[in-house]
Amino acid sequence: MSLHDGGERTLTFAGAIQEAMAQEMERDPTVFVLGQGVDDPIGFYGTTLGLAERFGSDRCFDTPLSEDAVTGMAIGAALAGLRPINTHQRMDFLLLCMNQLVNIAAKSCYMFAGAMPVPLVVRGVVGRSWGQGPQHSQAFHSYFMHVPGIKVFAPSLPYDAKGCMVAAIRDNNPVLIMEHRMLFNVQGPVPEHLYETPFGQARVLRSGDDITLVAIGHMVMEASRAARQLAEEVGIAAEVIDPVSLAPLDMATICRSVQKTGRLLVVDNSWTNCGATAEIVAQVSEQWQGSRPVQVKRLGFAPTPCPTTRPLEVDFYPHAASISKAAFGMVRGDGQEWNPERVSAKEVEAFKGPF
Amino acid sequence: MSLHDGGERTLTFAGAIQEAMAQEMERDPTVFVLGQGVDDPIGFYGTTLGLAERFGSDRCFDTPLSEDAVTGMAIGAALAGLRPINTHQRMDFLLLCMNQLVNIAAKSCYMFAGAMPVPLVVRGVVGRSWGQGPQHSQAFHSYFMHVPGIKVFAPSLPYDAKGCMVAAIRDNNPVLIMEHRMLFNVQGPVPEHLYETPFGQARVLRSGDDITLVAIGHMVMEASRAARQLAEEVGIAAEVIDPVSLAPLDMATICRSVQKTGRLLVVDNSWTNCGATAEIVAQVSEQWQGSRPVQVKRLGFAPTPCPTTRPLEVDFYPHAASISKAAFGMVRGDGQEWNPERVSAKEVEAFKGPF
Amino acid sequence: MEQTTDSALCERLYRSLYRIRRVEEEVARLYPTDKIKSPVHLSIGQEAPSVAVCDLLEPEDVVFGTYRGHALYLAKGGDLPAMVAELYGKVDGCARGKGGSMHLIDMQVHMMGTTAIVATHIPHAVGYAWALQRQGKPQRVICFLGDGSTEEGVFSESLNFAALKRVPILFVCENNGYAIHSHISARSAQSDIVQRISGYGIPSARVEDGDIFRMREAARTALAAVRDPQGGPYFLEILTCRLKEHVGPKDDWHMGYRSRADIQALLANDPVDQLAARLQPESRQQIETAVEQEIERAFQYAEESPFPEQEELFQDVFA
Amino acid sequence: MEQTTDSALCERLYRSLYRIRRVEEEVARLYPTDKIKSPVHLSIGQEAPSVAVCDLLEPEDVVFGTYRGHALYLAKGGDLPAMVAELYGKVDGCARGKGGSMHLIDMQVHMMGTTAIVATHIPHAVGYAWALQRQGKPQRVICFLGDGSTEEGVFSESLNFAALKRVPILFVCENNGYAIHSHISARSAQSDIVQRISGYGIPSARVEDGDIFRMREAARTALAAVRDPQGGPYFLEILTCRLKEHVGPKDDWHMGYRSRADIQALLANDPVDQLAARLQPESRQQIETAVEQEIERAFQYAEESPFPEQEELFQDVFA
Ligand SMILES: Cc1ncc(C[n+]2csc(CCOP(=O)(O)OP(=O)(O)O)c2C)c(N)n1
Ligand SMILES: Cc1ncc(C[n+]2csc(CCOP(=O)(O)OP(=O)(O)O)c2C)c(N)n1
Ligand SMILES: [Mg+2]
Ligand SMILES: [Mg+2]
Repeated sequence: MSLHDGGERTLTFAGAIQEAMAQEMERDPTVFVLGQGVDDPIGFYGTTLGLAERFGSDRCFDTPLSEDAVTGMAIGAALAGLRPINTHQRMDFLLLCMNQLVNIAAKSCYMFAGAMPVPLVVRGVVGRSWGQGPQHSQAFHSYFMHVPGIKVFAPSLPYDAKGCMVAAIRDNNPVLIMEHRMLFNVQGPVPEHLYETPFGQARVLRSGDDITLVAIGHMVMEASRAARQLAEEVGIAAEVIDPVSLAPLDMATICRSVQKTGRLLVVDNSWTNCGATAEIVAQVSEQWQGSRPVQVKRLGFAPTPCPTTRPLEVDFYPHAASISKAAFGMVRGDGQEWNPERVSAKEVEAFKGPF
Repeated sequence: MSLHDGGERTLTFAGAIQEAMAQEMERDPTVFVLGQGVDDPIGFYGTTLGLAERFGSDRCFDTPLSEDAVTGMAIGAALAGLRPINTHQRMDFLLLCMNQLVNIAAKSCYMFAGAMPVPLVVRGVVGRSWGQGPQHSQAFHSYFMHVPGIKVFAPSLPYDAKGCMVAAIRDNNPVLIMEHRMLFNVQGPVPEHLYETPFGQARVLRSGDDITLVAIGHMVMEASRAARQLAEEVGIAAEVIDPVSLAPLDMATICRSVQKTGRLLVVDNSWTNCGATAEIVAQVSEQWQGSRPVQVKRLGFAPTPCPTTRPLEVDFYPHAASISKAAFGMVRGDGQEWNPERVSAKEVEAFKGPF
Repeated sequence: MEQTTDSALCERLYRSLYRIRRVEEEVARLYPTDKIKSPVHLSIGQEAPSVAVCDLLEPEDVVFGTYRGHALYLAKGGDLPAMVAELYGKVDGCARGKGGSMHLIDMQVHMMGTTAIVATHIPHAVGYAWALQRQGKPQRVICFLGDGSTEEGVFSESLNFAALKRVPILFVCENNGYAIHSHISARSAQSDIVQRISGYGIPSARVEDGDIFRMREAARTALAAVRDPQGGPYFLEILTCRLKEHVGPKDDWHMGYRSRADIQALLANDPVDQLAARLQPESRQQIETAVEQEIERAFQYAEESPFPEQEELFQDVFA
Repeated sequence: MEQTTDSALCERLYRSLYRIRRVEEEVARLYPTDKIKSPVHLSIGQEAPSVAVCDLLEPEDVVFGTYRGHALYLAKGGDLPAMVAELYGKVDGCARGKGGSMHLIDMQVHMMGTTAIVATHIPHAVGYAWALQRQGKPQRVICFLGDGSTEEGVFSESLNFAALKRVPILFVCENNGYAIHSHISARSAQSDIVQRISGYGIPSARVEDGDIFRMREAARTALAAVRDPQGGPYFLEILTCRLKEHVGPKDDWHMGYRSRADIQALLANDPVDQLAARLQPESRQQIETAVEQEIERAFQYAEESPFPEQEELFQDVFA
């Protein structure tokens, strides 16, 4: 599917989500949205603006601060034939409803041999920057990738923000969508018509022969910057892949690229340990089975909780220059080092909080 | 540390845990145990028997069915200078207190720059067999490995059941101990004196030159059986490594072995996707950096929820013969196949429930 | 026991009670043969709440229950052979063997699948009832739960939500006084659950004496309130008594964590015995014979049903 | 406002209230300069509950609060320069810049570290109080919490545990009527929180009018109950009003989710103004001058403090 099949119309990432939900709610009266503040004047970062007014307060409504029961109640409504979309202002709060998501939503279909599928969309926002601190900055996509029975999307383009939402709403299974706070204001082409981003299909955003950069969520922006930096400053051609769908995961596209480049650098917006980067590297390594050397490396959060103060926060995250540097080391060999200049990340710098 | 430094005395895995807790409670009056049923006639699989009688009902006590608050209250008691040990009959129930463990226990020390460390021991039992089904059979060690600030033990020997418990109690940080239900009745040498199993030190249980088998928790027993089967039936020498400590993880010992064998098969008592097997394989692959081919493979739960009925449950788990078969394939090359006979697993077969 | 002259009612209730008890006695009898390879939480002694409430339900009404679900499954009209086959892990089981005793389901009679994590189903029931309400559907949801589940945070959260949205739902708390071996007094300062939840603004009632007719009357009042279009949630607490061990087929009076004396009053009101004594001998005989035959056939069916094929392991992970 | 003739008390309370308000006004003033790079949840308008309660505490008493913690931190005697430095992300901050406004701590005065996940601290406070009780320690724990936190399951679980073990702890609910932009009536059928928790068997009181002296009297009664060796938990609900936006330095009356009219009564009782009016002009002047100087020094200190070194990123992950 081309990113430009809708012509030149652009929307923000947040606007794309809003449009997807509104159009799906229009199309299908069983779709509804519930979550803290979805009907307030802020409208969940703009993504739910106007929905309550347009579709009524029983199709877009605020909830008590009860993540566990609200998730359970969404599951119950799903069992009764509705299609709930449940929002979380931070993925950190998902830790309060892991039981409902992992023990119930992910298992209900299997445990009852197909009789109780749970068509549920869970939206989790990853916070970052400007002192969000240790409890408002975590990304737990790997927790859901670990467990069979739940699908995971992590769009990075406004185009996919809409496509993933549509696909998630129409799917008959629980789907977690990881949305990165830094992406909400990013503009990009978004067709007006309804379309689905397919599950299990990665997107090659830039092609190159020297190294494969697989990046997740917001890190796609940083990896793309790194690829430009690598090309312009040291003549290294990086292929940039956005998996978009983390479960199921399109390993074929990644492996095809690594077959060509022989080098794989995976960058995540979370810790590496037992994370998505571990899985991708492990699968590539398993598939290679030693038949030909392949270099692999991972970048992610520093192995610490996220510090609040800016100077430490800056070092906590991978960024274009740290990605470029790592890629350079892999391509040019251990002997050489390069300390590329820090590349500005507008979406990060523009964010002045508070939330 | 030798497994036999205490002479020939043996205890069950459960008995070893009980002894460790009793001796530590004797030594340190701040240690206490709380959890559902810890003071009942069953005594948490025998591991808490006698503690309430001996140390009083304020040092070993039952709790309401409130995993979230009980974890939080253990954290609070830890902040007040006590050393709580909180039990969970199944790791599946830990999903109810992920917020307290991940958002608080793992971050408190860092977030307050060292002023609020949380010396907390969490015991989570992994259920298996005899129709435990999808919600009483999960192992979530990788969730805790993912997050900095919490340590993870997964002993497989009675010796380490005691040593890990002692080390966990004395540590000033949150420590999760994963205990496998199938191990509780297994006998092994356990010294009477107090000793600690060190964090971050793997145990080489059998040495061999052909392939490295890294196995976690109960899978150590299956991997050891596989190693015997491989040696006896097809002359393959497998090295068996029990990491014991999953966070921190002793990659040096694993890499040293893989350096020798060139082949790594990691077997876990959980799903492979974003699990401990992914991390171990990824780290080995990263360290190799293509300098020499290494074969890697992972085994774990089938990519499904755990079915209840026995015939499907049997296929859900890796076992000695499936490990042997995979190892054979790696050592002898893809051309050859071997379908080893199923090896009996006494601890699994002996279990007749109900819990 | 309250007097009633309605002999059809007595027969109906007796049939349902006797059937549940006998099915479970058969399960207990068979258990040591290891044919049923999964944890069973028997309802023996506490059949009455399910029977009393379900006797008043419409077929379309929806019930949510717990891992201790045999009584509710049968009282709601669940398929007996499919239940026994499920316990055997057979492919003709109500969840094709994938669920076992803790995960019974019969969507035909609106018996929702039960789960093994205490209290998790409570918000499902509320969400389901809310969805029916929103869709203007007339059927009602009844959520059975144990006393232990009232200590889980999700219980309070669910009650708050139900009260807030005036969700038409009947909660039925089967208070057997224990969570595994822990008496309620070791788990809560307030053993009277109706009292504990009094602040939520949800009407409630409590039946203390084990009398099945009183349970049924209380359920009738409760259901009337819940069926009222202006109504909302209602909470019914019923004291009852589990006679077997928490999980498994055995008695456990020898363990010492409880004594028969504590529940003398409830035991004296055991409705299986009481109704038996009240029926005409012939109609009792008829009922019992029919039930025994049905049970025999059900176990036969389960015995003969095959196990699922290996490839079923990978089926139904996703819809 | 209640009459009191105790001018020392009035001065003490005014000093504390004025100091908190002025510190936060400075934070709000500075905020647009981007020197404070982290979310701030201001207490402006709701300083009184912290001040009223902390005025009665012993230095050894332990307080737990929330991310909206400036008022409590200062009322309990926390180090002001360290707080401002923390907001600046500087190494002399009370958490060396790692925490920021949402994670204040001052163990010297037994102000426990605050967290940003609503309601998580409630069981910590209960556990801490239980541990003190077990160790026979005389100091008491006070747990401040918002109205929104009472909807989280862990709140009910914690109350049940505290009641069960008769843990000596004072819960102080600062009910400002809102969780972010959601009015309590959109989150609970029962906006009167004391009423909602009435079933737990925990004595409680509610102060509705914003009068700081009434808050203090209620707190005195509550603390006496909690300090009684035979006592247990106590729950105090105080209606109050956040004047700024939920997070950040601005007013938000224009947003339309609430109106000033709704809180006219509370506003009329704003104790900062009321106490100011009641003090002798000189003593008021003295207090204000001293506070202004202290604040200036604190911000100066924060300005001058360096940021933590890069290697601090990796420090204190483990103890
Ligand atoms: C969340 C959770 N915690 C603990 C358990 C272990 N457990 C299984 S049944 C049970 C007792 C529940 O008691 P109650 O709700 O009164 O139901 P009853 O068994 O008496 O019918 C417990 C603690 C569980 N399954 N789930
Ligand atoms: C578990 C959780 N859910 C949601 C949030 C987002 N959030 C931050 S503050 C807040 C409102 C809390 O309201 P209340 O407890 O009344 O405190 P107040 O902000 O009014 O002081 C919410 C919903 C959070 N931090 N944690
Ligand atoms: Mg019970
Ligand atoms: Mg509030």
